[in-house]
Amino acid sequence: MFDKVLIANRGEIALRIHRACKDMGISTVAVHSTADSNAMHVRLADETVCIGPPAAVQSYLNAPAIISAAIVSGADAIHPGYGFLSENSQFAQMIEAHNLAFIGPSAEHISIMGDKVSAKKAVQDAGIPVVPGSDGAVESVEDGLAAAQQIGYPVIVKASGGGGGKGMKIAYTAEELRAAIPIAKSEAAVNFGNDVIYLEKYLQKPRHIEVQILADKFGSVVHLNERDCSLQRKHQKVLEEAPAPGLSEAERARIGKLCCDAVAKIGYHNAGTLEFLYEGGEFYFIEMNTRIQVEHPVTEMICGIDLVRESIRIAAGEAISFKQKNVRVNGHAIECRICAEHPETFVPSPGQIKSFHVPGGIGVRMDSALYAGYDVPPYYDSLAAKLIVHGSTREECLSRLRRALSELVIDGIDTTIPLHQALVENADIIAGEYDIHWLEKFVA
Amino acid sequence: MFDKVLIANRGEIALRIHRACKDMGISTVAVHSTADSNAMHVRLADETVCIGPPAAVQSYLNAPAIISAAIVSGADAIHPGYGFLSENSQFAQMIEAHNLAFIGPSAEHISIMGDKVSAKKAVQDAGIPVVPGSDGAVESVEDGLAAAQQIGYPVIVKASGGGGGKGMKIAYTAEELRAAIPIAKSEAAVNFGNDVIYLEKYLQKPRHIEVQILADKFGSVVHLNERDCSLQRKHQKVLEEAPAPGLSEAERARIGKLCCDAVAKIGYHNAGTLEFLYEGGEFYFIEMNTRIQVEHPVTEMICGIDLVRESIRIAAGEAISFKQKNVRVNGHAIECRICAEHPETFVPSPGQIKSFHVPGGIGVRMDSALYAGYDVPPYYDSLAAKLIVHGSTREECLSRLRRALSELVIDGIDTTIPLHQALVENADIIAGEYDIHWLEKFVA
Amino acid sequence: MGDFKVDSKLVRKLANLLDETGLGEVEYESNGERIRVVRPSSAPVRQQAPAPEPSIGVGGPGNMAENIAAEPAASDKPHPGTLTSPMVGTVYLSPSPDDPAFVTPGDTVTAGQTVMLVEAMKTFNDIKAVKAGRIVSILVESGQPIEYGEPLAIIE
Amino acid sequence: MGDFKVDSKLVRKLANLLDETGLGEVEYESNGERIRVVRPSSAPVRQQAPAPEPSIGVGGPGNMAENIAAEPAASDKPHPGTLTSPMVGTVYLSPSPDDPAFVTPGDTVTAGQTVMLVEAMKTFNDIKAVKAGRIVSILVESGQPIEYGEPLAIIE
Repeated sequence: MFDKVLIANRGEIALRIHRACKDMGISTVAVHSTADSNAMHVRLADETVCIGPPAAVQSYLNAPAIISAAIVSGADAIHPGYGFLSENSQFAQMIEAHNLAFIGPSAEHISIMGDKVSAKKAVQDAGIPVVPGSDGAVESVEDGLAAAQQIGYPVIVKASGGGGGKGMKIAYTAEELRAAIPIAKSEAAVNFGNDVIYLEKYLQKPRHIEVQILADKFGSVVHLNERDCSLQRKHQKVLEEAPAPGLSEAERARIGKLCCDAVAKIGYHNAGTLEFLYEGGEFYFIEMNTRIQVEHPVTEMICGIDLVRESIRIAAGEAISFKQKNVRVNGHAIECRICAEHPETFVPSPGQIKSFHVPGGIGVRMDSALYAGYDVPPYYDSLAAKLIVHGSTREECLSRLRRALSELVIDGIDTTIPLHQALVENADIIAGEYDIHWLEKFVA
Repeated sequence: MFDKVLIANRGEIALRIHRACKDMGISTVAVHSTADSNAMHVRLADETVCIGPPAAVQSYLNAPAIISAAIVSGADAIHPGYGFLSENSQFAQMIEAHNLAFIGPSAEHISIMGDKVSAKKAVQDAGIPVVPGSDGAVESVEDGLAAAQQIGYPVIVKASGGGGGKGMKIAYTAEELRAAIPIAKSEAAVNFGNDVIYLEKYLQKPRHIEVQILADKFGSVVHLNERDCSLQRKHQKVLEEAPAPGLSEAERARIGKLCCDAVAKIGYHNAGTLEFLYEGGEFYFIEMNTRIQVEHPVTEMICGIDLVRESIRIAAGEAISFKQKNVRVNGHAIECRICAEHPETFVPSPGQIKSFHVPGGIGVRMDSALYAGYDVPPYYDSLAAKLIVHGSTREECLSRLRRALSELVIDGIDTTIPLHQALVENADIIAGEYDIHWLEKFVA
Repeated sequence: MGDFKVDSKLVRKLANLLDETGLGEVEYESNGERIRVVRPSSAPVRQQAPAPEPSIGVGGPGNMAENIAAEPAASDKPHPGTLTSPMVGTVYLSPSPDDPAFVTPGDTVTAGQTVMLVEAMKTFNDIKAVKAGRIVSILVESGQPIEYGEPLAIIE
Repeated sequence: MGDFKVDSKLVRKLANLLDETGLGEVEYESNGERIRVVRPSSAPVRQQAPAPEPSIGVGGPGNMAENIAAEPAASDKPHPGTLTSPMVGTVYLSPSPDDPAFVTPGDTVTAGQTVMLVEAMKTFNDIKAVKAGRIVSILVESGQPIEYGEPLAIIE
């Protein structure tokens, strides 16, 4: 096992990693920008190294500075957390080149999964379902009709050179597709200087469901069931839960098994998440995250397994501490991401925390690097606290979450607490009936 | 199920009950003395009723005032917590007489278990082992020697009229007993005006081990394993853990089964705890507590069961929500009782909390009614916070506890945090090797 | 204290000295005269809003944030003639619904005269005027639940 | 209190004594005269000790309580001629262990003159004087790990 781990991150995830290390008896080195000298994980770490000025590009994204800090502090390993350099394969490579351990997968796997095309190909070859589409470019209306016949309606016409939703056309019938293809081609030509188009199945009201896996260097792979992260605003997850409402035991077991088999085939190791869109009983792969995720605690709460500890163990060359058959889902868990933002306008709200009171008691967990008197700096992302609540049933979990939100106090800055208070009282949320578009409409 | 529960207590247990009620969707009524108008559970409760001045005898021990408050607020049931009126059978009786539900056992069972002699007889008749002793008074030296032969040395000679350790003599051999009996008789006569003496087995280094049970009104009884509460100072528990270190699976199963059978035979219902001294592989009954206990969270953490919820369910006439076979022990839990006392002199330290920061993250639970700015009143007991930590092993639990204690801040008053910090670093505690006398020596 | 002269200038001077030096208290004795000035430790903002009256059934807002924000206003001193409830229960202003009230504002009462009843645990308890005086106002309604210490009436 | 004279200088003197000694209260009585000055308990004692210099390897105390209690002292303004490290690494005062130091206190340097090296990721980076002046002091030792922004030398 490592003696000393350098935490190459900030905020709540840096504290999360610090806590996991201390719980395992490992010393910690906190690296930080000048803006984070008083951050909680810096205060608590065994050693601290200032690596640069506030701008992330000169500090938390400054790979040479972080590796120098690891060398001068004598750390064995570097945990990248999420964001920043966590999915940068060169960073992983540099770390290995300096005979340090990177707490994550191999640089090669980061690289494969970092590219949408290679990721999709890799998992598809390993048996994971992806969104069905035309096999490459659609040359003509007849080509398109034939492909759509195979895929099943509705379909979406996309421009190869496009992005950001531009030039997309949805067709529910052959008639509509016949009309859409010529228009899409000319729009693509005008907008992207390239008239190549292709077809994909159009998912109308999918849910975002993701499967947590752990894989060690001995070829053992386990899945820890799924999370539903459909509640998103501008592609940012807001509230996550596990198990996913409305997923049957059979579906849960099937996708879990598929993911384990694929990950084993790919030869991936460490923690990872396969993200899917889920509609009509089918899963469609979106991407694989090759790092610990913000929402990992909901899985920890229902499985009773410390994911950060396991990721450190795996990186240190140890086996996963349990078998698939020992993974039992117990109850239900929900995480609220509480951001330093206005709850309606979502304008970021850095500033000093005047008072901070966290909810307590049974089934309540708070992952937050805030404390009374702390200044939330304006330079980084706005995630201020994760309130994670567990209950024996989803209903109890929601009641407990309402209760916990009523106990929580973060004064001095705007936060999204009122948004979460509204969500837990909403009939659709209570019923578990929402898709990836629900929240955008709710906050509109 | 009840619609509205009145909480007839204060401090952390009042908040614990409030939280359980809110988690179940039940409204709460907080009754409080004038000294507790700003208490956290009063601030959070749906309704509040001031029932008297600071002195407990006029407020929290004032049964008529509490019942009046239940009537005027329209509560269905009263939860007594621990201490105060929780083991007062007349209070339970008055509540029933006013057509309210008492969240606890029947007045009859409170009464039986409230008297040491009737309690011992009741459980012994139901098959629970008690400390062996002479069958009644020892008239002569010969009587005593014969009894001791049966009991086994060492034995302790006690005065029937005595108490508080006075007039007790320990004899390790027949020789010593021969000398002790006449002296004990004359001392008893002089001290208590009554020379009746009796013998009991003398336990030298016992551990305090207690078994948590739940029994519903349909005759179902389950045990939730044991807690080790040997670390006591002046008969006050200081740190408790579950499972008890050094107890084998077989012993655990045996005593659990014995307790369930006895409780079923006695016809007891609701939550209860059978307390034992444990030495040389044998359990000896001390007393039964007919209420929720301060240390109940360690059991909740290893079993994943909400004991307060179950006690409310049982009182409302529902069945226990699980079966014995569903009770699985997962990992290890430790509770630190943090008191508003000087950590060395144990002088109480009421006063204003200047800053309050609770530890967070995985496996950490805080049950405390403190908040920054709160004034700890001087009128009641000094328990300020319970820090409960869970880990997958006892070792991990201790590491996590060290980490959590390093994150905890309670400023403005003296607390026993430094005592707990010393305990978790102590070799005997780390080894799990301690008995009921250990802490008295440690703090001496 | 006929000729007790307070030297305001001296008090101001000492107050300024406290400010200047950051001290909390100065006590000075000289020739049998003594002065002591103290700056309150937390310098509370003077609370102008009247204290809300306690009332059963309204309940706490059930929210720590609101509560912490709305730190209870420093209660104005209660009127010296306030009669408060010695117990939790239900207050009645007359012996029975058909009877007239024991007292109405403007009435003169003698010490020990019953002015209301409080029912607690099915017994009716007389609430008596602690001193003679005139009923200025009745602060509760008949049949209303009341808590310990709740103001019932003002007698001058 | 017509002729009550307060000795402001005495109050100030005692206030300074409280500061200096860290006491909370002084009471003094002499020839029927008495003075008592008290510092409020929560008033921060003016921090006289210099801010501790950051240093790699010393690390945080690993304890929120100590940290919150020991709120970082308002750092004295750094000397305007302080040369700070532009990167994390290991500092060297000479080109190699056998060579003499680039500079020693008392030396005069020109702007752009190399005064030390910082090794980071196996490359050696020149640390140059940003302006001409005299080396007042060298604040680090050769071979010492340094963090970003750590003071290296003072040039006047």
